[in-house]
Amino acid sequence: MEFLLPFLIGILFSASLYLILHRHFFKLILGLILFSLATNLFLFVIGRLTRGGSAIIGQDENVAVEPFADPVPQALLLTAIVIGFGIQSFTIVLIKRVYQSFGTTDLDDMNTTDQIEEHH
Amino acid sequence: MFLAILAGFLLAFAAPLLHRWLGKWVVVPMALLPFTIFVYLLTLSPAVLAGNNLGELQAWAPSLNINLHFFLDGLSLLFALLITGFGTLIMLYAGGYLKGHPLLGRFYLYLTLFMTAMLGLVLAGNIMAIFVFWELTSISSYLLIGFNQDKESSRSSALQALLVTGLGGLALMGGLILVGMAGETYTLSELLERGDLVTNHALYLPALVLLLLGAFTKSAQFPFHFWLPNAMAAPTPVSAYLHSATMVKAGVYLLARLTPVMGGTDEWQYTLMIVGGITTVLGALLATQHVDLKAILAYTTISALGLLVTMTGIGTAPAMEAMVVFLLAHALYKGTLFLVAGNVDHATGTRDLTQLTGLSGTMRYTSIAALLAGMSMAGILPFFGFIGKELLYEASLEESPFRWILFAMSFFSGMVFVAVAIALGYGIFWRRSQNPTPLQHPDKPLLYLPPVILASAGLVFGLLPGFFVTPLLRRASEAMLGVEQTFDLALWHGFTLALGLSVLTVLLGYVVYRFSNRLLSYASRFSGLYLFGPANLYQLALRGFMTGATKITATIQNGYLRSYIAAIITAHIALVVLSLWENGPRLELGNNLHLLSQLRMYEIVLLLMIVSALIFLFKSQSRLTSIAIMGIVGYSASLFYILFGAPDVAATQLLIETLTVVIFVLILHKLPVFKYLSHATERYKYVTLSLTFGAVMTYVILIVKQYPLDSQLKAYFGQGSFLLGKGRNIVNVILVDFRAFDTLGEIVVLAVAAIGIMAMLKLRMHKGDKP
Amino acid sequence: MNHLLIMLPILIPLYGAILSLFCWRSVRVQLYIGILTQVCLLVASFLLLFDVNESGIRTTQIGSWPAPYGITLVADLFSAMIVITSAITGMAVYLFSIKGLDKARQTFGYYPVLLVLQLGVSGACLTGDLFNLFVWFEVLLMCCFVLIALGGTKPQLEGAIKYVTINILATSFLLAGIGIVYGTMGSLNMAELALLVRMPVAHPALINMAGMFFLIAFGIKAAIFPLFFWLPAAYHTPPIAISAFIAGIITKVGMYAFIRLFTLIFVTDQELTIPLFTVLAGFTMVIGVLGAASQNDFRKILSFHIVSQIGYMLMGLALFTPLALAGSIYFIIHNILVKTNLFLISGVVAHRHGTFALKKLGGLYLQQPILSVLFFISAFSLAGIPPFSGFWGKFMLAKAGFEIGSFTIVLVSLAVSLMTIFSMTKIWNEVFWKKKPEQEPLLDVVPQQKLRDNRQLYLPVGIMTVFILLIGLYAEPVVAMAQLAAEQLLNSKLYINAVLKR
Amino acid sequence: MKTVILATAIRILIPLFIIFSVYTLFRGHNHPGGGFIGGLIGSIAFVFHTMTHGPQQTVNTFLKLNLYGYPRQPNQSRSLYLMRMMRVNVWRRRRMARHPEVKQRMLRIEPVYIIATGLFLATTSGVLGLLSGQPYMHAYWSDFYIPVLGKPGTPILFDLGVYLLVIGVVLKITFVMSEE
Repeated sequence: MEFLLPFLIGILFSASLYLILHRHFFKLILGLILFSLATNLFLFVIGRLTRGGSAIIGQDENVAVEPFADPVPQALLLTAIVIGFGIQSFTIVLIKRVYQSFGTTDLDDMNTTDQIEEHH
Repeated sequence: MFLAILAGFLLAFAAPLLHRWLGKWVVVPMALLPFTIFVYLLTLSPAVLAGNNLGELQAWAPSLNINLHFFLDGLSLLFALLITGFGTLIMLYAGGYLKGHPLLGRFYLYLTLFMTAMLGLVLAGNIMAIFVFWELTSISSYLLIGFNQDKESSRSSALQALLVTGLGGLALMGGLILVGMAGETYTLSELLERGDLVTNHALYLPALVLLLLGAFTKSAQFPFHFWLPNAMAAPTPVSAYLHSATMVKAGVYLLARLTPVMGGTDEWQYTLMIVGGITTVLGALLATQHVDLKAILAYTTISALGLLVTMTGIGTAPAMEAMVVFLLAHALYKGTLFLVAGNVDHATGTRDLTQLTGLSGTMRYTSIAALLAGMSMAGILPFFGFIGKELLYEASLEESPFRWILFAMSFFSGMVFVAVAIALGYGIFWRRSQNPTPLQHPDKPLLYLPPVILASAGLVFGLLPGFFVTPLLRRASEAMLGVEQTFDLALWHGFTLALGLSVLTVLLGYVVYRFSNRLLSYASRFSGLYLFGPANLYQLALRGFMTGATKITATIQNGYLRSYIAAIITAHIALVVLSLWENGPRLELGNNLHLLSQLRMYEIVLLLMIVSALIFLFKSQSRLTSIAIMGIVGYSASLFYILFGAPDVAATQLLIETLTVVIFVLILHKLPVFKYLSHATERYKYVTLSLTFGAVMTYVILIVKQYPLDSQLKAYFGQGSFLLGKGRNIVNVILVDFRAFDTLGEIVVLAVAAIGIMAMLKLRMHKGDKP
Repeated sequence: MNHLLIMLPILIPLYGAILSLFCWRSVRVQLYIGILTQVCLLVASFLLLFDVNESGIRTTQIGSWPAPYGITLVADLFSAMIVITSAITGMAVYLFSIKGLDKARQTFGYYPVLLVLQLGVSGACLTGDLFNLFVWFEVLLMCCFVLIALGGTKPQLEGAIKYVTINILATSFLLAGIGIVYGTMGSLNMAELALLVRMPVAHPALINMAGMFFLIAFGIKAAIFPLFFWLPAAYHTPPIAISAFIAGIITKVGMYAFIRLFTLIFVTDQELTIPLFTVLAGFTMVIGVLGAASQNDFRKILSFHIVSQIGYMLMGLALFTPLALAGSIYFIIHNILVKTNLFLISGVVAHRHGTFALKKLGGLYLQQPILSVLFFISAFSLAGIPPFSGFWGKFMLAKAGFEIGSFTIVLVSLAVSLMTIFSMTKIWNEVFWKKKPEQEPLLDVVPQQKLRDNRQLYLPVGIMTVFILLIGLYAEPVVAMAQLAAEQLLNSKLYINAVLKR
Repeated sequence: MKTVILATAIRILIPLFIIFSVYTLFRGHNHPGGGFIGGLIGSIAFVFHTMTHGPQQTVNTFLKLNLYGYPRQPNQSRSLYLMRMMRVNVWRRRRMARHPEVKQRMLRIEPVYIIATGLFLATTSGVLGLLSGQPYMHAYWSDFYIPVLGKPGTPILFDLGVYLLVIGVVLKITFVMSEE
């Protein structure tokens, strides 16, 4: 598993990027969610994996005994997941509003703000 | 000196207010300031003339060695007197010229600003301070040229002048920094003694190139001369002051100032002589092709500037002598003629040479001034211009391989000067005519007094060259040569070759004047040539720049989100590969193969579930299915977290995933079904990109995981969580104690997200395009 | 006292935001809270700057957890300078928003979110922990999302979607980069990391690779080439009271983090990074100014031009000498002030004339002379004309470049400076000098109340201009401080010792 | 979705969820759980309620406090009046609601205020350290032990803030979304 996880993460990254590169809004948001999921797993895996022992100190001990999972990536991950949730829900709402305002689901219809305005 | 500059700036910014309070009397304080400074400088002059250089130090940015260091020697005194003396007259003149103009206050602001900047430029004893004032003159000139802002031509001329001199300014900055590095100081007085150090430095050549670029653009040397005639869009006082007497001479001043530092080398000499020579001839030639008084004067100014540069290039004692004398003479007569042209324009409403005749009857004083200045320009005997011309001829005829070329050049320009002088000083005023051009208003004292004073100065200096002028000019040329000078100026040198040539010049000049109409008729034939002229090149460059910029921008910023993301991901892949390419560690997969044996069945199932879910996700046409699949992927991820000892993360992931699905259902249930929107060709491109990206990320994990991690944090938190943090769940203790600050930030993000979502759903503005 | 002083720039806006949330129903009360918060923040930032200037780098350990384990807050001159600049800017933007922002947006959380944004700036500047930096950047990001979309007009939504997508990617890269750093070095404390990378490590290339993740992440946030696309797409879409602050500050905070990390931690392979930065800086400058020159909208010119200026800041990092970094730092300070001010001015113009399009504007030179002066000063500061503020940064960078013989990049920067003059005069020409094109007479009559409001908007612009003039005409304190700050950056021992108390 | 079974199930589940969430919150320092997880669990209860009954109903049921009262009699002592009012509001709610003379005032708890309270708690729990010259967020623990909840200390206060904030945020989000 430890060996296969990096490949799985690679697949997730590929899939999410491909979804992001789609023209459809809905795929874009799916892609973004997958992308942060992949990033979270990336963070988790690259902080080393420990099978079994969780980062909790037993009732009759004062210090954690090896093997216990590295709590740092977990804590970072928790923070990242929650932040990601905030951003994701905002993005979902944004997509919804865009659809309501523009009446389209095609990203290619949205290229006006960076166009150069004609002069004279 | 610092006070003088400061007073100048303060008064400049007070000008609009003063105009509001004093009305037309604003002219009094504005003219009083330069006059006071002029007198102040005169009181300093005995010391300077005695050979002492005055200095004054005012710290400004000492940590960069940029200080307001002032330095007064002969050369700066000459320029400073010119600036303030002429400045006084111009302030008076402007009061008359722009009487009743609603923006007179602003005009005085700019003009005073310019004058002060120019004064600062010539008085500054720190080369970076010179640059600061230099750029200030450019800005104030920009504002003055564009003074009639509602005219398109004014605006574009102002822009042109700003861009050309701005280009020079930037080059100059580079050049001065290099000079400072070569000479190891920015202080002028120290630099003046380190000429050898600078000229032998490896940076000398680039410094020289940049410096000359600065000086040439400012002083309208070929091929940057074209902005000067266009700058005549400015009101005449400006043309007279900035674009003939002072600002354009800043370049000449800089060259003269730095002669002891940079001069003396072949590169210096030849460049100056060649560029100056071309400018001299070209300016003279172009002067004969125009009928607009100000244009003619502008081109002869260019020619004169060319002469000054050439003389600086020659660099011998007589050449320097000729240069300072001609500089003064030129300022006096050209300034006068500009003012005269302004008077004529003001009174008759035209500046067309061919339409103006017989004005001597109606504009008596102006015509006298014109006559005096014209004679000085033509180099007629008792005038100061005569001395200048004599010296020019003598200097160019000195022993040197190029003497004939140099002489021919100055002779040619001299001839044209004579012709122009006749046309302006005599033609439009004194030539008899049946129907003199009618005037719209009579000659006014504020308008004719300044030119008369200036022109008579030319006569006085010519008649009494020994009084004040000679010692001043002697000190000025000394500043350039670095050696004591002992020349004496005199009107009469006896019957020398130069005298003969002067007479010849006048005669031939008269011939040119007679045939000027014929010359003018050739003007149209040159129009083809102008296509390749620098002015046209400037236009082309500007247009090309705009088109190019628009095209490049439209390509890069094309509005398609996909291409932006593709660019970013490509950059990422490239950078990661680049960083690992040369000396990155090699991946050894073999060592990890044993891990395969630890695989459990449920893990493989989980894995396969995710992969097949992803495949379904791509195939799916329905939103709800996609959402469900996303849920599956998310829940599988939380299973992973449980498997590897992260129950908190797993629980959070689980709950968050649930909430996300809920939000999806709440929000996106009305979107239309999917459509395949991508193009086939693009799709392959993106598939490749995605796969590469995934591969890179996999590689990164593998390569990092190849090395053992010895985390101090893990150990510390494991040790201290219960004993120090009083909690057994280490992750939670990290979240609420060890790293609670992160959590604080995180909940702030959530709060803001909630506000944002609420605002986005509740607040829908439609025409909120405005602030 | 030490602990409190570093915390104040974080606590003040945080409490301000919380109080504003409690007073959600009353915009007026939020406004007063905001003003009070701004004043306090300004004072606190000044105190912090003085303190750091007097006694060197200051640190505090959050929760009393010792250095490599707990989160450190570090105030050195660089961060203190950014914090104070941000406080000044925030003050001006706040004053502007009172009359310059519509009531609807004010009601929907503009004030608390702006305060949180300022909190994010302080947090990102003061933190000495890599992951904490990430968190504060998320705070910034979330606030920017909300503010850019606030109001939900069409252009805003369109800009927001691009902004959000690209910035989520940046966030992910940042997180991944942090993961790699932790995965290779097992620490998150920046001082500790700085110490670790300076010791013989197993594979410097891995650290370098992590650096590339940060380069992409902060490159996107700082809008360098070729990662800037979100900026010209989004920055001009929200109202000025929003875009002025975002445009002025946020990219510079990205640049701050960029400079911080690439002077402190990712210094292992400078044979790669320095040429890379040089190339990126050059392209950023040129493409940015070309974009600015090609636009025909007041705000769009200003927005695109941000990219170009970022190039200068990167250039300082690419040259990597004390003088160059000082130039960068000075440039950041100068640019925050000037850019915000220009945005505010465009807001004043649009408030009265109802448009940002250059072709519809005109005649302000005669109509609003004071505004013309204010614009002129800011525009020419931006163009780097002496003695205005931009000159000093440009001078330091050019000099530093010449000193180490990087002639090309210096010449490029000077050429870009000329093009900057061009793009600024374009605005000056069209908005101020040109006559206003004819339009229906009805539109020309501006109601008295609006005129009064418009004059009130001069106040923040005036305040900013005073600061711009101050750091230009009396540049010495800021220049000297920037030089000290650059020395602190380059002499990483100072930072490490201050944090780890070695 | 408005089936009776679901509605009833949710009505029963919600108190359970909330109790469980509070339990998770306090237990989090020693076992898996904590402010986030607790908050999320607690809010999910409300979310389901909102999804079945609509946001208005949720607000009416949980987030609105009806206060009842009548004007003070001229000769009534202040303390007596206050005690009466308290009794009215605590024990006799149902009866008072139908009483014609009684005036009803509603105290609606906006999710925004829950968010603000959460933030305030979390922030202020750290300030205590600052006030005594320690760094921000310096932890203070009490010496006594409360059963189930464990030892109170500033980190627990912080976690409580997180809990409240998460509930507030999720409530706010789901309310505005389901109003769509």
